[in-house]
Amino acid sequence: MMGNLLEHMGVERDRLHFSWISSAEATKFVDVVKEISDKVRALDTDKKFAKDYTK
Amino acid sequence: MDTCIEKIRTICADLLAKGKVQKVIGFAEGSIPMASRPIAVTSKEDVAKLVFNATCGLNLANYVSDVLPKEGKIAVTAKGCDSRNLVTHMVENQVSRDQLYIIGVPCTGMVDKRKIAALFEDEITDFIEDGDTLTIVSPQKKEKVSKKDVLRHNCRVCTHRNPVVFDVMAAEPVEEQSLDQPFADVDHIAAMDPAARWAHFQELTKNCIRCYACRNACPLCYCPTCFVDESSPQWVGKGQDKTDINTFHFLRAFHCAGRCTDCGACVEACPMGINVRDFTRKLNKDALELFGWEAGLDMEKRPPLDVYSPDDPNDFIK
Amino acid sequence: MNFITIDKKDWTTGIDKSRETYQVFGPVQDENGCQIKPLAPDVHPLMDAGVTVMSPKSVLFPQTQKMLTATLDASIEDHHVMKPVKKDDTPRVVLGIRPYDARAILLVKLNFDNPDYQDPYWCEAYAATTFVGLGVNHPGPCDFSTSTGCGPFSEEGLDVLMADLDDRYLAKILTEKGETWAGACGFDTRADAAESQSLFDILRKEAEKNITSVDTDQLSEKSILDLYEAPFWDDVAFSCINCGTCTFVCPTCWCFDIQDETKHKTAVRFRNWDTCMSPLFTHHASGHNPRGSKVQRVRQRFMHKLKYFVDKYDQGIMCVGCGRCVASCPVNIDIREVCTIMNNYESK
Amino acid sequence: MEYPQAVPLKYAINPDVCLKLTKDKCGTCETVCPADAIDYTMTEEVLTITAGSIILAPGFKPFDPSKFDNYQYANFANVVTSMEFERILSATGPTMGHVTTFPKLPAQPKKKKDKLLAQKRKDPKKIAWFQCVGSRDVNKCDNPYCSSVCCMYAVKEAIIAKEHAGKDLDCAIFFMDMRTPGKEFEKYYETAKHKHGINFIRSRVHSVTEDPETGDLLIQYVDEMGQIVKDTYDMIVLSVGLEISRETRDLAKKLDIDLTESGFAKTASFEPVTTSRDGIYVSGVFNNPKDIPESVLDASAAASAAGDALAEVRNTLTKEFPAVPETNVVGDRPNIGVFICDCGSNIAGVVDCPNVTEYAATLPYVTVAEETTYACSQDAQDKMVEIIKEKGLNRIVVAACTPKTHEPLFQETLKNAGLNKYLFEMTNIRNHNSWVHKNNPDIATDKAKDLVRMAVAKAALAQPLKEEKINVNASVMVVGGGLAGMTAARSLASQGYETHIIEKKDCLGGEALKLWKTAQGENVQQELDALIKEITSNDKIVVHTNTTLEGVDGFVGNFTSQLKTNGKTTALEHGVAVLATGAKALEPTEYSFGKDDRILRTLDLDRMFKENDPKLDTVQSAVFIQCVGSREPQRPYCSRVCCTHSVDNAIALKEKNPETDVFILYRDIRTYGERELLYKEAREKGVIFIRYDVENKPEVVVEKESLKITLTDHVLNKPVTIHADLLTLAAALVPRKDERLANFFKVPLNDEGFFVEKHAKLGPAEFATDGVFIAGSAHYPKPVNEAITQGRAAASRALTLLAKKDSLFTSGTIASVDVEKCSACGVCVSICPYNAPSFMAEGRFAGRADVNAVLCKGCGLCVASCRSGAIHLRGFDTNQILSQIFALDEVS
Repeated sequence: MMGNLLEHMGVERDRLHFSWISSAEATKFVDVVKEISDKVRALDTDKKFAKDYTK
Repeated sequence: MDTCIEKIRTICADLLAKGKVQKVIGFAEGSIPMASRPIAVTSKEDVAKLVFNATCGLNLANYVSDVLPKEGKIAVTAKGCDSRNLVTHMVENQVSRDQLYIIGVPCTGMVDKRKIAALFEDEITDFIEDGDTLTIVSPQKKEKVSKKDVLRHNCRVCTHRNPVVFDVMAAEPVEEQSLDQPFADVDHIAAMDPAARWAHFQELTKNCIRCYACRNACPLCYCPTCFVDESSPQWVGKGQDKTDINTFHFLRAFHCAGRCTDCGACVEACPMGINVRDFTRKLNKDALELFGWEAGLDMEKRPPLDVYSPDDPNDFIK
Repeated sequence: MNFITIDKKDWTTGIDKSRETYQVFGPVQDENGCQIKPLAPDVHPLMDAGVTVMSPKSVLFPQTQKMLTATLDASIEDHHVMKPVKKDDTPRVVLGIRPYDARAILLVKLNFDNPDYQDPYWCEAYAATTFVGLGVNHPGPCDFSTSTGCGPFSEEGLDVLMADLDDRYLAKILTEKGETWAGACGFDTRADAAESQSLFDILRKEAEKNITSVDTDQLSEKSILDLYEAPFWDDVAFSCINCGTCTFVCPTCWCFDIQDETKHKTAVRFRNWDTCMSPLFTHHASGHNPRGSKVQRVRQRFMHKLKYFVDKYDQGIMCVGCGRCVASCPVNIDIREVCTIMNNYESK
Repeated sequence: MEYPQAVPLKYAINPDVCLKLTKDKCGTCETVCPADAIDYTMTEEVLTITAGSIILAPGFKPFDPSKFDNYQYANFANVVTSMEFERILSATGPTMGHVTTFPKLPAQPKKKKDKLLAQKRKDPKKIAWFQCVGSRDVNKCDNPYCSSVCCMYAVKEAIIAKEHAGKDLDCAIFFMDMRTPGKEFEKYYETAKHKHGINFIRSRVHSVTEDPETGDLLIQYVDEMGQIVKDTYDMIVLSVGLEISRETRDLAKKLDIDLTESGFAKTASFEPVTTSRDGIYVSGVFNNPKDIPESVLDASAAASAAGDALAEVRNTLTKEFPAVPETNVVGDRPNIGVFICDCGSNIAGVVDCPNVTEYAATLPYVTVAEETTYACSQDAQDKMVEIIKEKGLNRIVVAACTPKTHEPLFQETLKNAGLNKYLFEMTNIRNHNSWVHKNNPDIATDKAKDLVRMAVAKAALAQPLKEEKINVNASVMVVGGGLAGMTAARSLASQGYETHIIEKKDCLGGEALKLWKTAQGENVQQELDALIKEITSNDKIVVHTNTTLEGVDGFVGNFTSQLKTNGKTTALEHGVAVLATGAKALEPTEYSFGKDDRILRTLDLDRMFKENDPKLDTVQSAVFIQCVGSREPQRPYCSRVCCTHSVDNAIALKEKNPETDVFILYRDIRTYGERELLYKEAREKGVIFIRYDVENKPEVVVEKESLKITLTDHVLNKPVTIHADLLTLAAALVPRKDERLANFFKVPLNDEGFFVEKHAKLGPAEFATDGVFIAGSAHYPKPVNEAITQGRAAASRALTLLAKKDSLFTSGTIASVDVEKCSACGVCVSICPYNAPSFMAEGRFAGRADVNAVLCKGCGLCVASCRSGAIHLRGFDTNQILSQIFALDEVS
C-alpha cells in the first residue's frame, strides 16, 4: 500500500523495494541490491523527497 | 432532524438523571453561522444545548478516550462514521465497549461549508436548516439550496450512514447509498501521468501551515508523541520546506492505512481547505481492493496492516 | 495630514509604477481563500477581498525563517561557525492591509523591537516596509475590532489609510513613508482634508454599527490567580483539538521556535512559528511538561492574550479583534465568549 | 578441511602425504603462516580420561558403489554418488551449485584427456536417481537393511536440481518402495510428483552402459507393466546407503558392546540408546540408520541416559570463572577504541589496513585505533584488555571477520576488561569486503573506511544492556502419561527434579497399553508394567490421573497451570513443561469396518494376540490392508508404524500356523532401518505382498462364510479375489489436534494437528516457546523405541534449561517500550509470535504495553509495527541504525 500511495503521488514505484532475503541467500541479496541500484540509477536522483538545504 | 434532536435530548436527560452515564458527548450550536461545537454535558439542565445538524462534521470518537471516567460510562452521539471510529478505538484498545453508551444517529450527510461560502461574495450571517432545504443569508442575499447539492464529498460517497454499533438509535435508520464508482476521485488522479499526479499533490498542499488540525481532528491520531514532534530521531523537518510538508502528509496518511473511515474530519478541520483525503482515499481504496477491508465494521478484527495472514497479497515482495 | 484620491482606473498603473521601488505585497485569492502574499509582476492585489485567512504578520515574520548557516567542511575557512544569512532590506509595500492587522504589527513590535531586545530580522523588515491600509466598509460576523483598541478605520500602525468609495480610493497619508509610496505610484490628486475626514468618519460609523462588542474593561482588575484557578477552563477547553490554527492565523501571536538542521556538510539554523497549543511548546528536556494537558494550554493562550499581556504592557488585550481564530477554529472556540467569561468572572 | 562447515574450522596436515613430515622437504606452510600456527614436531599423544559414561556417536560411512560392476561408478564420468551430487548442488561446491555433466573433472582441467572430456561438458537435460544402492541388498553386498534416508534425499536432490537447472530438467527416480515416513516427508514427496514433475519409476535398473562419444548413459529396465524400456540419461546419481565402517566395528569390539549382524549397536526398544554394556550409550546412525531429527533425538536421549547414571555426582567437577566487576559508563562521553584486523593477509592482502587505521583515528570519539594481525588471537585479546583499561575506553569497534563466529569472543574480552559486552560493535571487512572485492583493493579500502565509520557511529550510541536473570522453578509438568511422557518424567525425576504427570484417564500407559510386542519382539505389557511401577514408586514423581489442564499462565521458568481433578481445580507452579499427549488410531470409515467382527484394526489384533484369543488358531486366510486413512488427501502423512506392525503380526500368524494364507495389501512397504529384516522374514515365511494404488483400492464385501476382498494384482495386472476370515486394517494414527493446549503454551499445530517443533531437523524435542518440550506421537506417529527416545530427549532438553537455574539470563538485545510514547493500540500484542508484549495491568501507565524480557527474542517485529515509535530494540535502537545510515551517507 505504501508503494501504491507513493506511486499515486507521482513518485516512481521503483524507488521502493521489498524483498525477503535470508542470511543464507547471499546470491539473492547481491542480485536484489544490483537490481535496485540499477533501477534507481535509471531514475536519477530523487528531487521530490530530497530536501534542498541550499535554499 | 428536529425530532432526532428531541430524541437525543430525552435519551441523554434520562441517562444522566438515572446516573447511567456520567457525561454525554455531543454537539452544541456554534457561535457563528454554520458552526457547531463538540460539548460534554454532565447535568440534565444542559441537555438542551445538544443539537444535531448538517454542520456537525467533526468526529466525536476523537473525544472519547480523553474523558473516560475510571468507573462508569459516558454516552456519545455517533453518526455512521463516528460509530466506525468507536469500533476502531475498541479494536485498538483505546476504549472498551462497556465504557460507552452509544446513541446512534442516522446521518444524511454534512454540508461542505466552503462550498456554501463560495456561493456568496460576502460573509454569511445566517444559516437555517429545514430537512433537505438550507436557507443561507448574507448582507447581500438570501438563498435556498438543497443539502444534497452542498454535501461534503466524503458524505456523498458514504455507504455507512447508519451507525454500525449503538445502544439506542435516535431515529429510524436512513437508506444507505450505493455507488457505481465509489472511488471516482481516486481514479481521476490515477488517470493522470506521474508528473501531473505529483503536481496535483504539490498544488494540494502548497498552503499547508502545519497547524496539524487534520491530524488532531482525526480519531486515529492518538499517539502520545506524533512522529512529526519527535526530535531524536527527527523523522521530518519542522519548517515550511515543501519536502517536509510532503513527508508529513504522506506519513500521516500512511499511519491511517486500513484504519481510516473517511469521516472527513481532517478536511473539515483544515483552516486552509486542503483536501487531505486525496491521500487517505487512495489507501482506503487499496484496503478494500487488496484486503476486502473497510475500517470500523468489525469489532473482532484488527486492521489489515496490523496482522499477518498467509494469503495477504505479497506480489510487491520480490 | 494629506488626503489624496485615487481613481480606480489609475490604481493598477500606479501600483505597477511603484514596483520599480517596492516589492509589492497584497491580497490574492486562491481556492483556499484569500492571503496576503508577495505579488508576481503580473498580479495585482485583490483589494475587495474579505478577511484574509492568514494574517499579514508573515511579511515581517515568515513562518519559517532562515537565520544562520554554517559549513562543516573543514577545508573551508570558518567552518563550524554560524553566520547570518543575507537579509533582504529592500523597500516593500503591503497593500490592502486592514486596520486591525496594522495594529497587530504594533503589538508584535513590543516583542521584537523594545529597549531590551531588537530582533534584527524583524526590525530590518519593519523598517523597509510601508503599510497601505484599507478601511473595512462591511465588517464580517467575527469582527470585534472596536473592542480591542482599534476599529474598521483605525490609523494605528499604518502609513496610509484608504477608504473604498466604489469608483475611487480616498487615501489619508499618515507618515513620510506613506508620502514616499504615493509619490512612487504617482498618486498626487489632493483631496480636501475636512471633507475627506468627514467621509472617513461616516464610513467608520456605518461600519462600526455591524461590529460585535465585547467587554474587556474588567480584565485588568481581576486577580491572575482567580482567573487561573477558575472552574470554567474545562468547559472552554473541552472541544479543543490542540491544533495550532488559532495561533497561526492570529496576527498578534509572535512565539517562535528555533531549529537546527544539518545535511552532509551544511548546517542551517532557522526559526518557525510556534504554537502554545502544541504539547511540545513547553516540553522540558527533562521530560517534564508544565503545560502537559490540553486545559493548561488553552488556558495559557487566553490568559496570555487577555490577562498577562494586559497587565504587563498596559496596551489593552493582545488581540485586535480580526475574528480569524473564530472563523478558522475547527471546533468553534470563540475568543469573544471566553473574553466575556473572563471579564465577568467573579470568584466565589 | 573436508567441508566449509567443518567444526572446528581449522586446517589440519595429512601426515601421510605431507612432504615435510615424510621427506623433510617443503615446509612452505610454516613460512607463510603469519600466526605461527604450524608445528611439525607435534606427535600423537595418548590421553587418559576418566569418565562416568560414554556416548558413542561414530556415525556412518556412505556406501562405496565402486564394487558394483553393473553401474560402472568407477568408470563412467557421469555416474556419481548422491553425496557427490549433494556437493554439486552446493553453492560452495566444486561447480558453485551449477549442475553440469562431467562434474568430477577439475574446473580448469590440466590433463589432456580431461580437457577433451571437459569440452563435452553440458547442462544435463535428464538425470536419473537409482535408489537402494548398497541398501536392501544381499546379493551384491551384505546390507539387508533399509538406509532410511535415501528416498527422501533423492527427492530433495531432484527438486533442488530442477531449481538450479530450470524446470525443463527431466528428473527420474528409480525405486522399489518410496519410503517417506518422516514428518512432513509424504507431503514433500507428493509435491515432488505433482508440483515439480519429478518422475517416479518403480523399477530396479539392471545395468548402465556409456556412449563413449558423448558420455551419455544408456539404461534398460522393466517397467511396471512388464515392458522393457530403453532410455538415455545425461547423469545418473546412485543413492548410496549408510554403512557402519570397519573402524567403528573395531571400536565396538574394543568396547565390548554387541552389534547386530549389519554392524549397528544392539539396543532394546525400551532402552533405545543403551548398549549391551553398562554406562555406554549410543546415538545416531550407529544406533540404526536414521535421518537428522532422529539422530538429534538420539543424541539428546543418550545425553539424558548418560546423565541419569551420573546424577549424584553432577556439578562436582565444574570450575567457576571469576567475573570482572563491570565499570559503569552511563553518561560518560564515548571513548571509542577501534581495532582493525589484518586477518593475516585475508584482509590486509586487499585492504590498506594502515590507511584504514589512520582514518579510524580521525573519527569522532575515537581515541585509539590499532591495527592487529589477528584480532582473535590470545595475545591480541590480552592487549585489547590492557588498552581498554589503560585508555579508559568505553566502546569498542572491531573491524575483522564475521560477528557470527567472533562476536562472542570479543564480547568476552570486553567483559574481562570490565565493560558491558553490549558496548561492542563489529564490522565485517573480510567476508563482506576483502573477499568479495579482492580484485579492487582501492574500492575495498574505501569500503572498509565506510564500514568502520558506520560502526563507530553506531558504537558511539551503544548503551550497556542488562541481561535479566530468569528464576527457574525446578519442577516439571508432563502432560500425558503415555510411554513418552512417563519416560521424560522418569528421566527428569532421576536427575532430582520434582515432576508432575497430568493424565486425563484413570491410569498411566496411554496407547501402549494396547500393544502386544515391539518390532524387536519385546513384550510391551511386561515392560510397560515395570515402567509404571517405577513411576508410581518414585517419590519425585506426582501422578495426577483423571486430571485435565484448564489454563496456563507465565513463561519459561515460571509457569502456573490450572489442573482440574475430578471437578476440583488446583494450581501447579512449574518451570518447564513437556507435552506428550500422543495420538490415537483412526476409526476407519471404509473397507466395511464396524460391519463385521472379522474386520479389525491392528490394535484389535494385538489385543487378540495379547489375550491369546483361540479364534486366531482357526484363521485360514488373513488379510492386512495398509494405509487405511494415511497418505490420503485428508491425511497426507504416513503413519510410520503400520507397515512394520502388520508385517510383524503377519509373521506371528504364520508362526501360529504356517498353513494360514497371509496377504498384505500395501502401497509401499516402509520397513525402514533394520525393520527391513522383518519384511524379508515375512516374505521368506510365505506372506504374500500385493501392491495396490490409491486410485484403485481393494474392495471388501462381507459374506457370511468369508470376507471377499478384491483388488488388482500389480504383477499380473488382473483382478484377484481373496476370501479371508480375518481382515486387519492398518488404521492411521491421528493426532489429538488439541488446539486448547496449543493455545495455552502458544505452540503451533500443523495442518493435520501434530505439534510443530522448534526446528524440523535440529530442534525436534522442543518448541519455539522457551521452556516447553515435545515427546511422543503428539509430535508425529512413532513406534515404542522412538517414543521413548523422544521422551528422553525432551527430558534432556528440559534438563539443560533446569540446570541453568542460577545462570539463565535473557538476551540484552530485546525490545523495550518507551511508555511515554506508547499509545496502547495493541499492535505489538497482536503481532508478536512469542507473546512477549502485554498491557500493563496496574501503575501509572496501566493499559500501555510492556515487553516481557524473558519471552522476547529480539526479532524486532513489534519495533517495526509500532505506529507510535514507542518500541525500541535495545542494541539496535532507531537512532543507532539511523546514525549508521547517516554515516554511510557522509562522503568521506
